[in-house]
Amino acid sequence: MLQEPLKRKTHLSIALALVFFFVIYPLLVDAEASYLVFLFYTAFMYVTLSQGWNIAAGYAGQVSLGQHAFFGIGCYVTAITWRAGTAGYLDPLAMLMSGAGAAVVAIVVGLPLLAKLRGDYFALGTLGLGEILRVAALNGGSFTEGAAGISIPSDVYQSIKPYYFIALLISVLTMLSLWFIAHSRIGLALVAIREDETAASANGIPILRYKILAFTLGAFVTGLCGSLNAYFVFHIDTTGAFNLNWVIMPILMVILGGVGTFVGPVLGVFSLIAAFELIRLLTPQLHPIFSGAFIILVTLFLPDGIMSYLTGHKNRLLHKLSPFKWLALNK
Amino acid sequence: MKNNGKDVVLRLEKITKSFGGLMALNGVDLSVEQGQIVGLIGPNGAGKTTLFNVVTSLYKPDKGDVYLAGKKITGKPSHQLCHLGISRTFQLVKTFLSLTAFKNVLIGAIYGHGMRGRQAREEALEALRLVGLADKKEVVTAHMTLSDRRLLEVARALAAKPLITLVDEPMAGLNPSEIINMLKVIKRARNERNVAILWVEHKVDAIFRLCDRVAVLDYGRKIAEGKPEEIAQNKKVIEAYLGKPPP
Amino acid sequence: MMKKTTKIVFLLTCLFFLSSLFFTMQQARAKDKKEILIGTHMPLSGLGAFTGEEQKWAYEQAVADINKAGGIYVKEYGKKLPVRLYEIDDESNPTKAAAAVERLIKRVKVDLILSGQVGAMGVLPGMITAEKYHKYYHGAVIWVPQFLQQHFKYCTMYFMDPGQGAAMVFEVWNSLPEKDHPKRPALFLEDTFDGKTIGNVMESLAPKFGYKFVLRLTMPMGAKDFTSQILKAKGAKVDGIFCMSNVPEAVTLVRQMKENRFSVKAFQGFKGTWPSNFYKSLGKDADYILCDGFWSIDYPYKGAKELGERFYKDFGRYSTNVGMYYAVAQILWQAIEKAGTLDDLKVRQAVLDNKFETVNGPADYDERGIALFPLGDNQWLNGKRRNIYPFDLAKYKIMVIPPWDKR
Amino acid sequence: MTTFPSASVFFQVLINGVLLGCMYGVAAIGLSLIFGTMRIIFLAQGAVMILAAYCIYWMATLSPINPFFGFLLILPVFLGLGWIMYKGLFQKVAKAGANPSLLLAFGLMVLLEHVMSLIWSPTTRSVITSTSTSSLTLGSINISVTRLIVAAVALMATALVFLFLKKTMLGKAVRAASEDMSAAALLGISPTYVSAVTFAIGIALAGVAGVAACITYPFDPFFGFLFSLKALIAVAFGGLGSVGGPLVGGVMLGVLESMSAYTFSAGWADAVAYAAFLLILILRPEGMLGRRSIEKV
Repeated sequence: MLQEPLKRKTHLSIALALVFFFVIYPLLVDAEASYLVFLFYTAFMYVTLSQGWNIAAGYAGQVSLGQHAFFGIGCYVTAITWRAGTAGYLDPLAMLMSGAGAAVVAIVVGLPLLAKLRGDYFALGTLGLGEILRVAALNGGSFTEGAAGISIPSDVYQSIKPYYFIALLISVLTMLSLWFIAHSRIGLALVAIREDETAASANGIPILRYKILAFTLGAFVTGLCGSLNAYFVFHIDTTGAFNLNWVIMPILMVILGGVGTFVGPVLGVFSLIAAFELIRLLTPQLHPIFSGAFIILVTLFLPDGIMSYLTGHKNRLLHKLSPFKWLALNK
Repeated sequence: MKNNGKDVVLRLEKITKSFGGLMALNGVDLSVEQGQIVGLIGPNGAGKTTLFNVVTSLYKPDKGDVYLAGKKITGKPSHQLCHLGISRTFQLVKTFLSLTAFKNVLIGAIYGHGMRGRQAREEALEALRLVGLADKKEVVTAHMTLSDRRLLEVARALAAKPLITLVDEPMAGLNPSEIINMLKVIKRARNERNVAILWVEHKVDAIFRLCDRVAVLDYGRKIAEGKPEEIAQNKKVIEAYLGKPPP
Repeated sequence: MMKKTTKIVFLLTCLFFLSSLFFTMQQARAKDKKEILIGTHMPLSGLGAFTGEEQKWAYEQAVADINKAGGIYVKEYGKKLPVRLYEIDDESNPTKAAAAVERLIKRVKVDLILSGQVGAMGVLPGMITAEKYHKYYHGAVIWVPQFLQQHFKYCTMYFMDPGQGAAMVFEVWNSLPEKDHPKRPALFLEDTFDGKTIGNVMESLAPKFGYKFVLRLTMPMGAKDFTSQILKAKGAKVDGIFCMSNVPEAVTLVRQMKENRFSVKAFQGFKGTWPSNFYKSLGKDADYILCDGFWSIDYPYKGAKELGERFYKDFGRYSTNVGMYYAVAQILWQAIEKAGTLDDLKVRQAVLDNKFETVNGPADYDERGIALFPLGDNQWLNGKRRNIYPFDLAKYKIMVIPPWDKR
Repeated sequence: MTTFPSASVFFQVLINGVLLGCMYGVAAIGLSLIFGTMRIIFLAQGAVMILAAYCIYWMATLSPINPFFGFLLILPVFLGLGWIMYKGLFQKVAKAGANPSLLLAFGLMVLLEHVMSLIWSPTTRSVITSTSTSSLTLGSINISVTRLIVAAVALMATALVFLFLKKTMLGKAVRAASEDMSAAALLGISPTYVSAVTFAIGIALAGVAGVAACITYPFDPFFGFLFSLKALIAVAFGGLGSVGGPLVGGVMLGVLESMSAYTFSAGWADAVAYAAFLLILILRPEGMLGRRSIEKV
């Protein structure tokens, strides 16, 4: 108890130092030619995606397998408004609209799903959502340009720096809002819902409202990432936008780092990216095999994630209670 | 609504609830006054917990209504009931395992009653003190004993500043000294807070020692209601518990 | 509790991972050029993997062949430089294809990039990334409209001519005896850009050759059952099929046609019917089916026959593809020599300005950076693809498909 | 919208849907069993299926053994494989909870897919059997023999799992454990033994599904994942944890897909299936055959 303010201070200064490093790094090197700058940009994106999943799944216990739906919506909203000329290049308004679009879908779909489904059924339901949207975009006629996808000429591209800083900004803002939520009454309610929905409800927590809040917030930041991705790749089609990659990778990173923790997912993102890069470097041809083996080894020796390894306390109960607890308790 | 000069806090009218073909509750009437401890006893499967779940809207009754302070509240969502003044504990303890004792109770204060900031924290501490857990407030619930968790649930329920608290077998799994402590806590809660308590219990002697009134359920029906000493003499009750005496 | 030493070991490992990233960055481009580093990304796993395998082989042959000849003479360095190929698997994923090109340019620091595969799944994201960093991307396998949309200044493309391809189908059908012309043909198209593009061209060209498609049916990628489509076609008395799909879908379609006793006079497949695994999967049931070919071992161009035989030696089967990939590399080698430098824009200009001889015939790029080559047509019989088009080069003539019960 | 021109076309589409659904069902049974014990979506199921498919492919190309024999051969081999997988990998991780097991399954999937792609190359393969394209004709309706065999296998697998769970001692232990692991432990059943057995059976059933898939469809190393995604939907359709659920769910999914492909458009068939799935989930969250669980408090 007494240590806490001190601890908080060191944590804060570490965080500030890291952010400072990331801010100046592209200014110190030749950003356009630096592979590391691109890698960091990717990492920031995954930090946001991971925390977007973590807030609903890790904190509130609502495991979504439909994050790629929100990512795809973000991509398409940006691409469509951009093509129509209502939004420009790297337009903050279009990015907000993309996030909002994802959030609206999260609310509309989340209301019935979160009210009715729990645990695995909710996870499967969200998986279905992603697939429905993918097929819809594929058959969307001239609105989504179907399988052809929407192409925007890439000659507006100037530098990777704006992407880098926007991704950094989004991830920092996501982290900040997550921190404030986790340390506020909302965070308390989310954890209570994860631990025991019945007890949470009996203690006056409007569980549906908070579940939707967490789910929607996660969808919003995921949509933002989708939007930035659309600006980065200049061509949006169903394979790229609604790729299952956008849901599997963040989940892996969060589990690797530590589900329901604040710093864990960040560690997960950086160590997974670093490990995959290293494996690619050492064995360019066989890297998927080694990447698979790496994941297996990590789970065998670090089953509770990096965070619990570092902090030293393995909270087994937390794991038992996290995402899939519902059926285990109610069969 | 007055009853013998005291306010009636909770009133159940002809509550009926069945699962499939099984009649779990059959036209149960019951009322609890302010500051009163009412015991609810009955053999296994008599419908005690079902009655609790109907009151807290986990189940919707087939027939009948629930009134809180004279206002009809049947079927309102659980969390609204908590705001209106009904809090509860659970037979299978439901604390938030990864949170500390203090935060568990804080949830009761914040979400159960709508307090904020310092007020909520003070109320949580006060509730913890009342049940005697003040020195364990920073302990993560997962590491607590069953007895402490049961006390914690009571504290959480009280932190919501309810008109009535429903306690569901708070003594199950406790040893004799822990039971004595729990009895003290319940008594203290009533005395200090003037809160009404509806109490389901298996341990009949505990109920008889503390309750102002006792109601007995058997096969979903209320077979008796009255002062503890009357109930102890009631033939029907003895039959329900011990079976019919041989003729 | 955690042992302190293991914790330290763990932290050190993390540190090692991170620091290794920094170290790998420091590969500056040597002033003294010893080799030409060509990067490429290919779908070696995932959906497009079956095409990546042949592409990889063809590129590696092209590199080995030019190095056997001592490399490419680059005037700027005043000597012949050997070529080294750096390959990355893009896993048939557009995002990974873009990341692969980032890696090629920024970490491997390649001089030039050879094309990836499968249009929007690999080539387009690759080209866009190359364009961002002003790196020349010598492309193939992408449709013209997709290529043009992006106003590329650092990319070129080499692919089949869809108009000629569509015309070929009708010309082949018309070479059948009058009574055997498909009167009520139908389109079976996968729900990709490939399917859509070629379907549109087919429909718009059909009247010119006296055809009209009575049905246009969708075959979703990865679908397991096409009975519904077959029943619809059967109901519409369809007697000729044009099918654009991948191998598994094409195989399933033919199997289910037989199961449902649905016979047609002509079955022209694109993309899904040429791989030898199409025949292996169906056996005799694949007989008489037509398949397109980007290339043929029978082409009279220099090196074509030798390349095809080399492929047969390595894989025990014939390819209708490798010549096209080999040609892509051949064009780049010649262009580098003509440009006399490895400068991106100058090499591209050399590609645009010159005419090239390849195993796939002559290649001539227009001012937009596009070169198209004609498609060939083959008919399966007894496990062999018999070349039936172009008519002037073909040794065989198309045969009508006998109904299932008469085979 | 296309309407059915005749009753026979309607029945033809219906029967095809049922047969396609049996294929999903066969893949779903193993998935559902593994889910019952480990509470995870076993992502590697598809890869395991394809591993079995390659084994059969090898057997059929290198030896004169009839591929249908594969059903008998694969069962013991994959039972052993599943046992080893559980003992070597999952037993340790399962203790740590569902999340790491999910991660492990994903790692296994990536590893298997790429090892297979290395050994057998990523080109499409298929197994030709004596019944590959033969069909029975009933009036004007054609029924694929291979798919009929698959349907029979699906029924048999479901029946066997049912008999195992209801009639054998071990099966009863499995059921007890899947209802409540800790209660089962109190009854003297070793939870790890039960889990290992169930997992091994699940893998064996994935192997059987692989054989069924490879005699019906051409496949490649990456074919399994999308297939198991459909199987997953089938499991949820039928109700997690019920024995007949996967088959019923699979058949429903298959019929829905082929009906919508005929009447609506093949391009939308997947979306229609998923939308119906969402709707059913919302209306009947426990699936078609699942029991509505009453929450204990």
